[in-house]
Amino acid sequence: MPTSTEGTTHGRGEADLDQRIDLYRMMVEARVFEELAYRMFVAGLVKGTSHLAIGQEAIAAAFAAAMRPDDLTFCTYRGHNHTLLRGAPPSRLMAELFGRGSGICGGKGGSMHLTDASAGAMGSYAIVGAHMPIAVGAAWAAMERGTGQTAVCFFGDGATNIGAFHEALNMAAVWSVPAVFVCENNQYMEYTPIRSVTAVENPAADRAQAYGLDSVLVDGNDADEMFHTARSAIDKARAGGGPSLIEASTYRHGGHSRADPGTYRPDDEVADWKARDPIPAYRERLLAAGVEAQRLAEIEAAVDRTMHEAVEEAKAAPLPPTSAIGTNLWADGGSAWRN
Amino acid sequence: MPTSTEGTTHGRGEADLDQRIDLYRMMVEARVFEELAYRMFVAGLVKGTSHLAIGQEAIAAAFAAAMRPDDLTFCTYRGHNHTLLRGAPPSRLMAELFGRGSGICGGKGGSMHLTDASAGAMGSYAIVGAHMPIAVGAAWAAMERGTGQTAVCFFGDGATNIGAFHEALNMAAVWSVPAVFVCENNQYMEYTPIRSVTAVENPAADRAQAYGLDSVLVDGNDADEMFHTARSAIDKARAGGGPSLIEASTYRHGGHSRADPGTYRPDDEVADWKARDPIPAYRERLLAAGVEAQRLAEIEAAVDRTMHEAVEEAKAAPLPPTSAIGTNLWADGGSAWRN
Amino acid sequence: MAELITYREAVARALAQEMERDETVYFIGEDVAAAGGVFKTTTGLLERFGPRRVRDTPISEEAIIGAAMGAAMNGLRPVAEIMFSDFLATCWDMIANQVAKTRYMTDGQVELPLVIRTANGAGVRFGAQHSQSVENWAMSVPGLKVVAPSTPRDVIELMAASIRDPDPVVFFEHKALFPTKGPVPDGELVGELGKAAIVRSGADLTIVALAAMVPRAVAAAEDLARRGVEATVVDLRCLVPLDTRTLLAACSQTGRVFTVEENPRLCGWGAEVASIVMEEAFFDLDQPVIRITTDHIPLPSADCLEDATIPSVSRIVEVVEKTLD
Amino acid sequence: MAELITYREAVARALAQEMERDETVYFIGEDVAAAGGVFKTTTGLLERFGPRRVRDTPISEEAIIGAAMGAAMNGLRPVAEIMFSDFLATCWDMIANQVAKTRYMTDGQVELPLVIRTANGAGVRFGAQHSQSVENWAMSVPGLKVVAPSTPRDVIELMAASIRDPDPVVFFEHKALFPTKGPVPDGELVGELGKAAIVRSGADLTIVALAAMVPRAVAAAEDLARRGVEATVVDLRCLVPLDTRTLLAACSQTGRVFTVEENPRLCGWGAEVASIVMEEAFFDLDQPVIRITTDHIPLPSADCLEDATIPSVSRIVEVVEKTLD
Ligand SMILES: Cc1ncc(C[n+]2csc(CCOP(=O)(O)OP(=O)(O)O)c2C)c(N)n1
Ligand SMILES: Cc1ncc(C[n+]2csc(CCOP(=O)(O)OP(=O)(O)O)c2C)c(N)n1
Ligand SMILES: [Mg+2]
Ligand SMILES: [Mg+2]
Repeated sequence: MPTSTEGTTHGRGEADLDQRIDLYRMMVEARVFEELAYRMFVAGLVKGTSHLAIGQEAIAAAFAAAMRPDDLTFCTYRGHNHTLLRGAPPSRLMAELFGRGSGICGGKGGSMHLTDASAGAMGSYAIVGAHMPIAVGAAWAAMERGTGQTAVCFFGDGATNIGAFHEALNMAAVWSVPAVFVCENNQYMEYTPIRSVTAVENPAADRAQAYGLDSVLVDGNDADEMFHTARSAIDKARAGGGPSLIEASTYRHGGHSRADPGTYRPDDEVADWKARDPIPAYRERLLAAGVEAQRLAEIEAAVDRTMHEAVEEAKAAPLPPTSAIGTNLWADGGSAWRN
Repeated sequence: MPTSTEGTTHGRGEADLDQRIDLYRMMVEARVFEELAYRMFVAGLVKGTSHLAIGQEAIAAAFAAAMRPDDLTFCTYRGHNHTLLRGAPPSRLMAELFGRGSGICGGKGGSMHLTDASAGAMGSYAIVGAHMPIAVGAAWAAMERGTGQTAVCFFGDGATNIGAFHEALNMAAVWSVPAVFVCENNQYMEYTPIRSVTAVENPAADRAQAYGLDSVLVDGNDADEMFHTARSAIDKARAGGGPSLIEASTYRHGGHSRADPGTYRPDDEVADWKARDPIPAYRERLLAAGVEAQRLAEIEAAVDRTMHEAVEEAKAAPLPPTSAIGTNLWADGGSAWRN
Repeated sequence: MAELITYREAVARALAQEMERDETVYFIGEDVAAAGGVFKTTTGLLERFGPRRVRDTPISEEAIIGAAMGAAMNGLRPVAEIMFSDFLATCWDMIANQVAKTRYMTDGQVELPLVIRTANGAGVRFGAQHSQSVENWAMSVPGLKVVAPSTPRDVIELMAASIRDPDPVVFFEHKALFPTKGPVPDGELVGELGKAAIVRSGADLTIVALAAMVPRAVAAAEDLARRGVEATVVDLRCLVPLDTRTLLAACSQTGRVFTVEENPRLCGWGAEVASIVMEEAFFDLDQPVIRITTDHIPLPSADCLEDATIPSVSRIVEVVEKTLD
Repeated sequence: MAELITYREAVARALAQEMERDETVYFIGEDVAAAGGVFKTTTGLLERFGPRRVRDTPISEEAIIGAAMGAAMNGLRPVAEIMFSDFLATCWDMIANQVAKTRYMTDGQVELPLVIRTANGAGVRFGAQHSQSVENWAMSVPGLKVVAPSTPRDVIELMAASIRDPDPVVFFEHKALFPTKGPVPDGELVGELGKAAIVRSGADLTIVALAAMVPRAVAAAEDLARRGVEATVVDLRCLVPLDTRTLLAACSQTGRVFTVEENPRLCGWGAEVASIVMEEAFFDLDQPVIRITTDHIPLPSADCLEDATIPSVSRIVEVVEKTLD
């Protein structure tokens, strides 16, 4: 794996610069969407709970950029950014958080269960680790059907201690399925530091060998490094080279969920990580690479506009009809359990 | 870990020779008991199923010899030998296989659920991997209560691919509990070679690092090596050195269970392993070490007598009364779910 | 013409019929391929359909169900075997929280055409962790269809229907029935989920049964007939969807209803059936619905204890007769 | 004197009372120590009893229950928290196959004094995987005692009884009740498992409820009273052991019985209760037992949908009134 991303991004030429600008745009989209989601939460418009990934955008953006439209994403309750960046319409995502009928899941899923199958976003799973074996299956089907798809599965550091992680990685390796497993190591479970409950220092990378996989540890806040890592793992999977397990170190700027002020984290730790915010750092890098400030400012303005419009649309969206309760349990559209 | 056992047994002096003779006796006890169990099966006296460990006796004998009376054993449905060698009365074990009222579990457990808590044999568990977290808990309680006990947990190669294995080893390591995990790698699950479904060559040893543990791979058919390995792991645990994960390579001479002729195994593989039968090899070694053939012959005869008597006792034992159905679900001795 | 085959053979025949018809049907499980299954229910499938479509898995129940679910999302129609139904507990999250809920949570975006096959029930002295009847676990979770056939023909017809069904089905095969034989016509067989069978008609009372309890209910009915009491026997076959039409009609006609359940007593399928029948046919009943069940205990392994725990023909007859005088 | 405390505070008080009394009581779970629990139900316990007796675990539900079981075998009385009851599915094998069956399988050799605490139920818009009421899962497994309190006082009294009980108890705390307040006397409080409470007495009908459905049943009863209909409300409090004496007496007196259940409809605790009541009080009933339940679907997350899915006060009143005219 690359340690210096400059090395890899140079020599990729102009096209790459456009790609990198696109990466920047995606990170900004995720950031603005989640900042708005948070404000809507405080305003009481988002129901239930919500888990923000502010600070972790480089990972979602890099993979979304590296994936093919028909590739499949599996993520967790902390999945706004993954679902959005695969192409789910922001207004319908926001509407889902609001519990509106126009929500991406008709209001039945909520913040923890965002799914847009048409965009390859195959679901946010709210039970830790459960989606990992599911991603194995999706990749297995791609392999058997020869579709050339890959499945990318995002999970947290805490998920590395649950049984499903172990079962999924072993099966993925034995069957050599085209899957990429990405541990977004943001250093904490809900409120507990991952170090305090894990037998190894790097919860995913230090376990790769247990599945015959390479140990891959990357800076999850460096969009270039993430993109390169993502692309090589996806290319490898698509080429029949089997699964990869990637550990990307990152940090969530806020608490675990809306309920959590995150006070259990040392101030200086938070400050250090905020200083390593992936977005401003990348902006600097692009400017250094010769991108005009003007161009970035336009992108930021456009994203801001889109996302604010999305919020307004969501606000205007109707509630789901009560009749929706009984729909879409079964393929026949209903939910009857008797005749 | 020792590679040459002579090196370790020499210099331990006479006491060691007695210990080794005792090891031999225990292996013979397990072998004779299981050979009789098999015959009783064919005779229709053993009900349900039974999983023999003929060929794997060195592991059970070595650990039973190395354990303290108050140490706790957790094993699988393939647990006749572990339960017997911890000190469970053979007649009541056989009676349990026969489904008799005098059975060690009153006939409620059967071959797959042999338990003799008074001997520290805390159960044979019939769901793969489930007993591993339970062993962690028993060891944790020993640590918290300062009893100096250790918990020894035996499991098969196939169990290394189930989630409970992963969760148990991580927690055991993080909490540094006095537990020893022993993988009896007999090369097969039920009928499937472990290699064909596992991402690493040594299903347990190659995963030790994922839990920050040393990789320990030993010859499970060498009673001296097993004993030394067992003793050091148990001593380490008792001294507060935390858990160990040991992979002992071995082989079952027969099929997985009474239903299985074992035809899926290449004849020469079976022949090779039978040539490495732990018992005759150890007998030779003892003779070479100067033990008189006479002494071993007496031991063999005595064991044979005891086990045949056990069978006769079990045959004579009464069936459990039907009323037993309703007893011992609850601590009050009954099974009422209503008033 | 119809030939006699075993319930065991019917499983392999059903899978072969569907795998032959539809190349997206894949089959995975522990020891199912090379070994043909520990109950020998899938013998010959590997030879016929090859190692890609018939695949041995590690002992990883969560991964087995997860793999089936993910594959169902992406164009396959997987059949996954969980060797013993007791082990459904080791992957219950995948079944009850993931498989069952995903179509609903996504408001219909994700289709999950998959079948989970498992060997259910007692009678073989395997003890408490290998003998449970847990069809009520599946029945209690919205989003799962639940099938439990009692004859070789139903095994084929309902397995075919389950594999073709666009929704997830948990298919309970009964261990004790594997060696039993029944007539099966030649050619492709496809049944329909959610249709109970009237196995026997009698005017005096109705016995509602499932899987291995069906032959016992029939034997009890024949015994009762010799004593001049005529019983209707209903084989539910599916718990979800539940054929309440057939059930209620059969119960109203006789006014005396008994369930015969292998599951432990509390919250079994019989509790649901009894509640429905009493709520919807209350004024047609001459007496309360009486549930004949396994005691509410784990299953003991000793043969004499196991036999005394599960509803037997004689116990069914006794309970029925007690209510008659 | 009695003070008003929340259901949430009652949990910590109950645990503190028992940990103070018995040093073999240990408490483990995810984020329970330093963070005081994600529902803040265990705040202060770490400070008071230290990091050995109050311990944060990895996200390893099987290991959490397994550790509690093994510790219970070896001299501790562990209390293990499973954060949301939905996650019981991730360790269902440990609960249903190991914890529940071991004493019986060993014919009483192994005692398992342990408590599994979990946050159950809906009302907080967490969606299908964080809102289930699964007390019926536990009720259907022989070998588990099942408790689900509805008031702060019951939380303390029944938690103390559960911790002192020599058998495994699954203790369901209801998420929606955490902020609710109730009077609690000073001093040590210990209740008794298996005793239902008559929360309200009325001659016209009986409503049987559990946990968060109890206040709704009471509210419905008060509403009905304003319309001249007097209802008895039974709070079951424990599903195992089940206080059938109190239940049957309360049902026979009025002859009109309704259950109010948060669990999805099929095979809920109400199906068992309805079956028992109809079987044993059949001729005292003026009408069938009517079950008012959550629909048989996964729970939708949108607030308006969730509210319309779970039995509401108005729905209870409606259903009752329909049967009266
Ligand atoms: C099986 C399971 N156990 C516990 C939880 C509760 N829970 C939700 S998120 C979380 C922390 C997960 O931490 P991590 O995997 O690092 O992901 P992050 O939230 O940091 O993105 C926990 C314990 C759950 N959802 N599922
Ligand atoms: C969770 C679970 N899955 C499947 C089984 C069925 N089963 C019983 S033994 C066995 C093979 C276990 O192999 P291994 O762990 O190597 O132990 P061995 O039998 O070789 O001693 C299987 C699959 C089970 N008992 N539990
Ligand atoms: Mg994390
Ligand atoms: Mg093996």
